[in-house]
Order: sequence, then C-alpha cells, then structure tokens
Amino acid sequence: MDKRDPFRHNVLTSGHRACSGCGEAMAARMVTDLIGPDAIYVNATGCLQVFTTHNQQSAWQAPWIHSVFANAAAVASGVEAALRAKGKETPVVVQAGDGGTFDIGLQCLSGMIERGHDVLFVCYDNEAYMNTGVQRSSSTPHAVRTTTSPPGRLSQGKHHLKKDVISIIAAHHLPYAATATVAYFPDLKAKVEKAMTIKGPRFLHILSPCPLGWEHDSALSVTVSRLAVETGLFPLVELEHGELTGVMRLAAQRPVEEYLRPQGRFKHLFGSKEGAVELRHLQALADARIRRYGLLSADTEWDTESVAQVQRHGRGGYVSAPQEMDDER
Amino acid sequence: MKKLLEGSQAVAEAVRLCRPQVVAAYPITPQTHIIERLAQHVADGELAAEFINAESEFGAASIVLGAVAAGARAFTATASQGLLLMTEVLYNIAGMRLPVVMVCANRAVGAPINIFSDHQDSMALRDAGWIQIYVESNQEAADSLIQAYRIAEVCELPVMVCMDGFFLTHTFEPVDLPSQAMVDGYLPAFRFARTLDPTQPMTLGGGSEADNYQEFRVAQHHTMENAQTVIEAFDADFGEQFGRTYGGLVQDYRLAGADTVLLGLGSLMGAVRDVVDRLRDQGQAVGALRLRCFRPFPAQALIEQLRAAQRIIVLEKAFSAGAGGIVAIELRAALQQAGITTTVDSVIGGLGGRDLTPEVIEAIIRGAKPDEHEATCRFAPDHIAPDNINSGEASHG
Amino acid sequence: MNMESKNEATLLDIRFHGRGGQGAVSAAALLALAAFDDGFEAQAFPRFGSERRGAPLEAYVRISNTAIRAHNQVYTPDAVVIQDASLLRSEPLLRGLKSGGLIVLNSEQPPDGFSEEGDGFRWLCLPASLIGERHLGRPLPNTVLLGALASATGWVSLSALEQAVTSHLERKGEEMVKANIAALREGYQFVAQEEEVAS
Amino acid sequence: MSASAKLAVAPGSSTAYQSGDWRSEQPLYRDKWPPCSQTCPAAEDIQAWLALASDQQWQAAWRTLTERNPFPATMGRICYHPCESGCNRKHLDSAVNIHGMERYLGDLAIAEGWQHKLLTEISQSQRIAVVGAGPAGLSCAFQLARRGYPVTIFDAQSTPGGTLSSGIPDYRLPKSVLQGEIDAILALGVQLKLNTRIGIEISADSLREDFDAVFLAVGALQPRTYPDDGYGSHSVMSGVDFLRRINAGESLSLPKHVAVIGGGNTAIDAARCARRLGAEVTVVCPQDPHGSHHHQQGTEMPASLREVVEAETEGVNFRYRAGVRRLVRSGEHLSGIEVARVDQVHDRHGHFNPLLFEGTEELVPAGLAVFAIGQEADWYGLEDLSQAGEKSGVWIGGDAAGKPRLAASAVGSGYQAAMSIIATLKDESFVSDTHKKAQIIFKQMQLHYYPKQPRREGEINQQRLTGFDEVNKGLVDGDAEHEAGRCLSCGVCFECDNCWHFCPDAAVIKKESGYEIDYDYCKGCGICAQECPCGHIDMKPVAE
Repeated sequence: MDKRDPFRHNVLTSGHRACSGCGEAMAARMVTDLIGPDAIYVNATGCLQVFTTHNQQSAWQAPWIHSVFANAAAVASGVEAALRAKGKETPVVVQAGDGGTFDIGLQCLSGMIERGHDVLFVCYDNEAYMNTGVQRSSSTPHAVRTTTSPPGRLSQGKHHLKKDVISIIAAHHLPYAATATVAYFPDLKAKVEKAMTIKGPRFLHILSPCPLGWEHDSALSVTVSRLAVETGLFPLVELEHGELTGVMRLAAQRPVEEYLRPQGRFKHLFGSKEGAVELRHLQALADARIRRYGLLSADTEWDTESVAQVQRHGRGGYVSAPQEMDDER
Repeated sequence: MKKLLEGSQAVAEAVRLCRPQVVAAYPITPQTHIIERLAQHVADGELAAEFINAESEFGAASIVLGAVAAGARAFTATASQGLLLMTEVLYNIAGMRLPVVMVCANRAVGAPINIFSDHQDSMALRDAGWIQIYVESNQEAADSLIQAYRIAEVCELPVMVCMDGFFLTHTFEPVDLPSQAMVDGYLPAFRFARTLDPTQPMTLGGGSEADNYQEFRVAQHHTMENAQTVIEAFDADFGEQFGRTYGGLVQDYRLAGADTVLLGLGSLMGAVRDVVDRLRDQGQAVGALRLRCFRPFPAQALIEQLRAAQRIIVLEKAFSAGAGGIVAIELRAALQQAGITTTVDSVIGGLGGRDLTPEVIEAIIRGAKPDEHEATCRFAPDHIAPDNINSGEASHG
Repeated sequence: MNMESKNEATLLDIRFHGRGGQGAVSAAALLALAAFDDGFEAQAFPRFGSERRGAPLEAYVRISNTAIRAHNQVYTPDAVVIQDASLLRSEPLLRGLKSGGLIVLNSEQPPDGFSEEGDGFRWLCLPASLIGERHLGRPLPNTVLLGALASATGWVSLSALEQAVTSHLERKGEEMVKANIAALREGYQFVAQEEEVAS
Repeated sequence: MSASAKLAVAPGSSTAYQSGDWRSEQPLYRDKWPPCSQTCPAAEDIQAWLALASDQQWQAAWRTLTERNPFPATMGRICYHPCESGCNRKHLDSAVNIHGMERYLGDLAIAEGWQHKLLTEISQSQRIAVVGAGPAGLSCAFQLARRGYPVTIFDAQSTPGGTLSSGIPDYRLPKSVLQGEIDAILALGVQLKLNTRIGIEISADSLREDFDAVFLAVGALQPRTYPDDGYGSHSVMSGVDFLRRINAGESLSLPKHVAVIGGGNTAIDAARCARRLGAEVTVVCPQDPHGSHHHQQGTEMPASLREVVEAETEGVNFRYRAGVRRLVRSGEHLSGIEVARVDQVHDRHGHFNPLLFEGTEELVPAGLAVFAIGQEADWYGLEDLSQAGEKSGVWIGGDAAGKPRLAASAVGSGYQAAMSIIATLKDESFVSDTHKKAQIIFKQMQLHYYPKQPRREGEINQQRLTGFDEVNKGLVDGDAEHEAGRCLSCGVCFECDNCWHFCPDAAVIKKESGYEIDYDYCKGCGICAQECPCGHIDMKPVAE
C-alpha cells in the first residue's frame, strides 16, 4: 500500500495511466479520498477503469470491482444486498463516466434507485466516450465536435442537446442528488460528506474536463471547469426527494465565449456564419439554465467567488488521514 | 483504383458503396474508426443515411432490427463486450430472418478486460443463427461486406463479417475499392418482403407454441445449410465482376501433396502462408487451409480438402472452456461422420492480442510435444525469438 | 541497401517509437503511403495500449516488392525511428535491431548510456522537433524524421512522401500541407548535408 | 497461473510504473522576492514577518522584521511606506497596511519588553566607532553588536536619535517610542557617548587609532544658507532649528502669522507645529503640488502627499510655485515676505535655483519666516576623515552620504555599512542587496482565489490641534492579525492546499510544512502552477 502522503489515503494513488491533466483522475481522487478506503467501489467500464487497472496493475487502495459497461449500478445493488444480509455497514460507491451513466448504464441506475439501495452513484462527466477516442454521448453538449458528431458541410457538431440527467435522476425522488465540479473543492467536499451521511440511493454528477477530448491545454482543467459554472452552462445544484434544495449562486455571469475559446472542441463555431448561430444558441442555453435555477438571485451561503477562496494552511483536507487508520488492518 | 487504406476505412467505404439507409453507431475499440468514417461521410453529405448514435450496443442492434423490419438497408459494427451485449437481439434478428449485415471487429472478451484481438466474441455467437464470414485481409473485408448484403438479402438471414481487431481494423494495406456503378451492378437495391408497411399490415415476431416453434428452427437450419451454395456462388460471381475470389467457404493453399495441413481462420493465415512456403522450400510436405465461412459450417468442403491429409492441425484464437478448440471439435465430428479417422491436433493461441509469429506457427506445425494435461487441446508457446527456432522453447519477451 | 537493386523478395521492416498524441501512428501510415506510391507493396499498423496522451506506443511499417500477407509485429527491424529520445531511458527500443541497422533519433545526439559508435548501428540524430517547430509552430517531429529516413535509405522517394503528406493532410487546409512539406524537405536536406560533411 | 496473470490485483501496485517519464515540462516550487520588499529602502522581508503575524506569532514576526530594521515602532509612524505602493493587493482591492502592522509590532515589543538577541556568543576583538546616533548610526551599531562587535557611538547632541528626535514632532513620533527602541539597541552592549563632537572632545586621529573601523553617519542637520537680512532668530530661522527647539520642549511664542518657505517634509512638520502653537501658517512652496499634470519631470514637491493632506486638514495654507523675492520690514520686526511666481525650479546644471517672474510679486504677511529649504551634512572636524574612504577603514552612510532621504533608507544604509565593515574586517567580499529585483507581479497570480477584505486603519485623534498628542492611533488587537492576513504572500507558499487538491496524479505530497513533488509520477500537466494563488510554482522544460 502506498502511504507517501500522511494527510490523505490516496485511495486512487499514483502510477495510473490517465492523460496528463485529466479532470476525471482529479475528481475521482478527490471523491475517493473524501470517502476513504473503508468502502467498496464498483466501477463501470470507461477511462477511469482503464487507466487505473492497466495490465495487471492497480491504482486503487480500497476494495474495487469492475464488471461490464452497463451494469455497475446492478453489481452495486448486489454488493449492497450482500452486505445488508451479512449485517455489515461498509458504504458502497459506484463510479462511472457519462456514457456509463447517461447512456448504457441508465437502466440499471434507475433500477438501483427505484429499489432504494443504500448506494452512492458518482458520475464523472467528461461529456463524451473518451476512452475509445472522443465519440459523442448523450452528455456531449450541443454543437460540440466529436468523431461521431463531426462538423461537416451539413452539420455544426452535435445536433442534440446535453441530456439533463440530474432532472431525470431527481424524478426518482431519491434522498439526495447534486452536481459539482473539480474547481470548487470545498463545495465538492461538502456534497460528498453530506451524501455519506444519508441512507438510501444518492447521486453525484461531477463535471470532469478532459484535455484530450475538450482539446484545452492540460494546465487549464480546473480553470475550464470553473468557467463552465460561471457561464451558467453547468449549474451547481442540490435536489432532495425531487425538490431543489440548494444552488451555487454566480458572483458574476461570464459570457459563454470565455468558456468556449480555450477548447478545440468548439473551434469550428468560430469564424463561420453557421457557427455564430450555434454560439448564440449556447449563450441562450446558459441564460435559460440561469433563469431556471435562479443562479444570479439565490441567497445562498456560498457563491462562485467565495466558495473556492483560499486561506493560510488550507481549509481542511480529508475525513480521517491515514495515520489515524490502524496499521495492522 | 488501389489505395493504401486502414482496414476500418476500407470497410466503411464498402458500406457506403452498399448505400445503407440507417447506420446505428456505438463506440467500442477496435471498430470505432468504421462508424467515425461513416459519421463524417453523413456529415459531409457523401452518404444519404440516417446516422443514429445509439446509447448502447443492445440499442444499436435493436435499431438495425427495426430499420430492416421497416424496409431499409442498415448497418452496424461492434466487437467483444458489445457483441455479447447484443446477444439477445442477435438471436432475435436471426429468428425473424431479417437480412441485417454487421461487422464484428474481433476482440477478446472480459474478464479480464482486454481490447486486443482474438475470436472469442464471434465464436460465442456461433449458435445465434448468423452467417459468419472470417476474412484474412482488408481487401477481403471490403469485398465480403458487399457480398454479405447480397447473401443476407437473398437468404433472408443476417450476416456477420468478422475481421481481426487491430491486425486488420488498424492496419494500412493496399485495397482496390470498386466503383459505385460496379457495386450497384453486383448488389441490387434493397428488397425484402416481410416489412412493416401500413399498406400490407403484418405482425412480425409474434408468439409461437410447441406445435409450430420447431418448424421455425428447421427452416432456419435448412436455409443456413443451403446458404453454403449461395455463399460460394456469390463469391464466384464477385470474382467474375471484380476479379477477386476468396474460395467461397474455404480457401486452400499448396494442399497438393501435403501430408500435414494447418487449418485456421482470419488474418493469422497470412503468416501461415509464409511459413508453408518456407517449409516447402525445405522440402516438407506442408499445406494450409483457411476456413472462410464458419457458419454455416462447411463440413463437405472441409472433408474434400482434408481427405488426403495424414496430419491435421487446427489453429484457433478461441476455445470452449472445458471442451477445447471449437473448430477442431466440429471438424472431428464431421470427419468421424465421413468415416475419416485422421486425428485432429487442436492448438489454441493468439488470445488477447498475443502475436502468432511465423516462428511460433512453425513450432506448432513441427508438433511440439503437447503437455500432459492438454488432452483436448494444447496452447501455443509465447513469442519465440527468431534465432532459437529449433529449440522451440518459448522465451518470454 | 536500395530497393531497386534487389531482385528477389526483399522485405524491409521499420519500427516507430513515440508517445500517444505525437503522431507516431500517422508517421508510419505516411511512410507506407509513400512506399505504395513508389510502386511497392506496403503495410503499416500501430500497437498501442490505451490511447493516452504521453503513453509510449509503437507503430510498424513493412515495405516489399512482393505482396505482404503476414500481420505480425516487427521484431527484427531494419530501421528504428525514435520520436521521443526520453523513451530510450525506459523502453527497450533497439531490441532486435538488425546489425548495421539505422536509428533515426529526434535529438542532437544519443542520450547518455548510448553512443554513436561501437554498437554496430548507424545513428542518425537530428533536432526534428526544433526543425518541425520552425515550420509548424509546434514541436512536431514526424515529417522531419520521415524526410531524414528517406534520404538516409532511399527506400522511398521524396516526391512520394510529399504526395502522401498532401493527401493525408488535405482536410487540415492548404497552409498546413505547405508547412509539413517544408519540414519534410528540411529533414531530407539535413541528411544530404550531413553526408557531404561526413564524406 | 503465470506470475503476471492475477485474478485479484494488489492495491496500489500501479506505483511500480513511473508515469513521470511522460512529462516534457516539470513544476518547481520557488520562493520569489515580492515587490513590497523590493521598494522597502531597508530591504525588509515583509512577506515573511506578515506571515508570522497572521499566525499571531507576534514575537517571531517582530524578530524577523528587526533582522533588517530595529525601529518598527518608529518607522511604522513616520515612514512614507513605498512598500505599500508596490503591494500587488492594490490590483484586488487595496494595499496591505504594512506600515500600520510594522508600528503594531514595534509598539507590542516595547510594551512587552522584548529584547534583541545576540546572533553569536563569541565576541569579536575589533572595535568600531560610529559617529552620529541617528537612524543610520544606530542601525549599523545594532547589526554589529548582534554579531559580537564592540561598538561605541559618538553624538554631539545631548539626546540620541538624530533627525528622528530633533526633526520629527511628537504628534508624529512620541519621544517615548523612539527612546524605547534606542534602549533596546543599547541593551546589546553598545556604548553611547553623547555631547561628544569629533574634532572637539575627541580628535579625528584618536578615532582612527582606537578603533578598527569608523562609520560616519552624521546626518544632514546643517540647514542650507538662507537670506536673514540681519534679522535676529526671533524673525527668521531655519526649519531644523525651529523643530529642534520645539522637540527639545522649548515653549516658543509665535507671532499671529508664520510663513514657512520650502516643499519638503521638514517644511510641513514646521508648519503643523506652528499651527499647534496657534499661528496662522502659509507654506511658500517653490515646487508644484502633488499630481499636478503640467509639471515637468521632478518639479513636484518632495513632501509626502499624506503629510500635505494632514497639514491642509489642520488649516495650513499653501502657495505653490512661489519664491521669496525679499523680506519686508516694519521697524525692527518682520512684517511679511514678498513672493513671486517661479518659472524654472532648477537651473541649467540641475541645481535647485528657482527663477522668478518679474511683476508677479505679492505680500505674504508673516512675523516669523522659517526657511526649510534643505539640509546638508556638517563635516566640521571630520573634513579629512570623511575623505579617507573604506579602504582605510572609514565608511559613510545615512543622509550624510547623499541627498537626504527617508529614515528607512538611513536604516538600510546602516545595515549595508555594518555588513561591509564586517566583510572588510574578515577580509571577505561583500555585495549590497538593497533593491533586490522583485520576481513576482500580480499577472502571475490568481487573485480571484483571495477573499476581498477592507483595509484596516488606526483611528484618527480628532482633537488634533489642541496639542502634540499622536494624530494616528495604531491598529487595535483584532485588526492586526486581520490586516496581516490580507497579505497575498506573493511568490511564497502559504500552504493553501490548491496544488495538493488539484494534482490528478497524487504527485504532490503534503508535508508537515509545505509540499513536495514526487517526480516519479508527475506528468507535467501544469495544473498546480496554473492554480497556485501566489505564483509560487514555475513550469520548467525538462532538460533533453
């Protein structure tokens, strides 16, 4: 076991094969360190599974299982049922990408929630099938270029809109569903910790930028995820039993162009008449989401400026750092 | 006009030439480049087809089922885990006798998960009722895809064109793509009687009871068996029009006077041909036989070609756990039925993308002593470095 | 060894080494395209694990004057093209290289632990990334390395390589093609000058 | 099953793979010298002591500050804080109140009685003489004494402090504060010989024999000559004398109108003292006011804007670009000054020599004219000593070494002299480090990560004109650590955890203090450098 860092567990440790600057590796590291090693992790097929279990090596330092692409939620249901039968309390956590959650895995996820399994399902959304080389998924935003929604003479990238999965999940009236992203670690931490206190099915949808697929500089993965929220394109919300109970207010609304410019997947929209139409469309989508969730008017404790502010000696790391774990376990 | 094309590109161009009207796409390495290429053609107006991004392979197979049932020529491609996820729908398509054509970019099956090439996926679907054609090169893949539509639409049976992942899908090789006019000449427009059409409303896929269910299967089986003649005929016809044939069901290589014959399928046969040439140059009576059409199983054709052989080796990249080499077992049954007692040496190798190099193939042909516990079959050694071919022991590179 | 002079079946194996996202796969494809244009039989294919930016990967090219039927990896290359010199430290790039084989290395000189003389190989070192950056604005070594390989071996003609680059990069626009052709030529000349200096 | 085919794979076994091999750039943690320290004439490591203060480690903060400046309570009051003009925080909301914090620490030290520590137990044999107990001399003595050198300071005046005590009025610098900090220096065993003028009580030569090195820091107390037209000092005097007599406690009775001639801080101090003594005061200033746009280079009045504003608030009148034509007499007494419009402030050689316009004369009523037009060093008795040069063991520093500047510059020059003296005595080389170039600007930082907070100021004593009590009260306790916390810690890690949270490869290891990059695994993505609020991390290409 790797115990180089005395202040966190490194449940997802070093040596994995994620691309340099991977938002999903970052998000998964944050979530699994917040939950800790005393949990059972069930992964769907996808980038996270591939780059952490390359050829008989594992970057996981907790019980971890992968079956196939579509069934993570069902496998987790089985794990949770077994634990319940054996009277054990170990938390069960599913990790899947957007394809494994929105598309191929939605059916099993819906079943898991409907049956009320005590499982936290975490979706790391990099908005396309990245492991197979950037193909379109239902989570890919409107007008984005992927290899299966290519711009061409007759098209400006993806024709359809990004599937509003958080609303679909919330319609199951589950105890807790929230969206988060890597730029705002304190917000993500609060939501993971809140989710871990709740019994029953819970859902976390975490935007995880992908330098390979989004074609932005590897150093900008955090900056880009911040801009996604500050432009209103990716609202940070909390829904409990189907009702909106929390929203991250925008300190200021930034134009979507600021978010699109650094990303090659939107490059085809700049410099053509048809592209300009889609730019206006994306701005309209952002404005609509801001109005729908009241992102500029909500009187909440945090806003996009105060939430990620730093202080000397940090704002707290992880629930129980390793040295409190007894070593002979 | 001959061009150097990646296998996936060659197949995508062949699909385009067959004028499909609905393409269902779901990404899975190593077939993704095929649907990516088709997506670009549709986006650029070079292919008038509905390009549907399915939410899973289960969805993709269901989409092409619906499309063909509604009277449109359709196409999809998948591999490994995706093919297995389609299983229920593939049996359904065959049972409904729908002329669906699909490419399977052969890839190992998890667990453990592995993206590289072997035949475990399509072999697992051998009983689904699909015609299965295994190709050796990108040229054959493109040509067989065109033949497949004609075979499917005449036999009213689904056809699966199996090409090795990476070894073919990602390899650039010379391919002669026929013109649209030539393909239109060979492959008539899509016609299929049993479609969903308000002008003659019919119920498809309805219920059946004990008194008539078996008859469905009997008909399906006879059509599959007769398909052998269709497959041979359409390959010969392709030869006349395009100048290239692939032996129909099986393709022999230097069998005349051969006492040892190696039977195999897919792209590994290229290296086998090179090894046969080298051993023949050394005066050894060795030949090869490529199994092109695995379903329907061409028992007669195999028996004719193998009757004279004293030693038969079957090299396969898949096997049935607890039973051994699938083709080997079926070949043994066919030979026994025909009263031929030649033993069949079943060798399994190349699993999970392992490279069957000429040196390994030569060691297999020379008949390295099978280990004791390998009664049913033996496994090929790992990579053998070129300089110690004679010693035959594997050096783990 | 020049192709034309040989009569019986000559098969050349070339192995490319690079990292995900550096274009090793397209470099192999371009070389095969050029050889094909020159009238030879050619084959190119990659061998990569996960498609990760930065992860080491290989690609293989075979050039022959008879049909290429086998689809095996290259174990005894006649030449090795190394796009990222740092790989030499961590991966066995020269395994199986035929004696007298050619090494085209994207670096001024071999990294420590390797030397140009004494190991029976022919080293051809050039700062391909720097040259590439001058033409393409980004340190892309591929076309420069291909030019160098072509002029050092004569296995493919410069015009065939130019044709391959043009058709391969058509979709990327005129100026991208021109820049790559310029980089290709500089790689080609680099070796030519080196020859004069050496001889 | 062969070794590499495992149904259950060991946890963390990926660490066997060195993904660090992928990178082409690598992050480096590197402290950078901030702009505040660059502009500080005493080259204080401001970021360092503010960091300790924000952790409420007050004494440690005071010790770090006094490394370079033993007068925090004094400087915190009188220094015109160029450090704050350099502060990067002004690009976020407003500069950190650095001088307020400096004063807070100084006052705390005096109140708590903190003592300076010797840097070494061993005492050196070479003895050093310091001429002048002003900020430069005391600073030099301080640095030498801490390093074990026996120092003797000689000063002609009867009280130590030089211009700090004679030239700065109590409402800006209470005597008790200055004395407190001087005592702390003397407590290191520095000998102080007051009322001792070199050339009179002691000869310059005896200085050279008895001491291994001499530091001349006599300051610039000699007022420039001014036209007194035979009036006694009751009608015309220099600014230096006016302030020295007030600061010595003499009760001067002033006429109804007082005119102060000059544009520097001495003129403003004189004017504000005269106001406190009940006079109507007009400052006749040859230069332009601050911020006047039409002035050529360098013709702005040298006094600090803050002081001019405070003077105006206290009712002082200003007459700009005005020069004295002549003194107007009524009987034995001065009744006013005839002033005229100044055309050129400097003459052809660049010297201060205002040229007046004919026909623009007007009368400024004044019973007393205070000429505060600059001071020079008084080298009486030290003429040949001042030419000897460092080669022969004589150093010169503070205002005496050139144009009079801030007190903090004198402190800085005292430090450099001490280091140069020690180096020479030890026969080592020495390079001065004043104005080390700043290595971090706000553009290299991520200001949005810092919470906006208002700048805390000390209260203002409203009854300011009733006497000489301090006008600006210092920061109160709660405000101090808050204000210290506003420091952005430019270029220096303050352990905010950003790099640690955001590293996708767990290659940033958190230590007891600070972080360490595990280069076995770092892929060089650059996220840590991009998201470091204070620009402490640089990306460097990996050597080929």
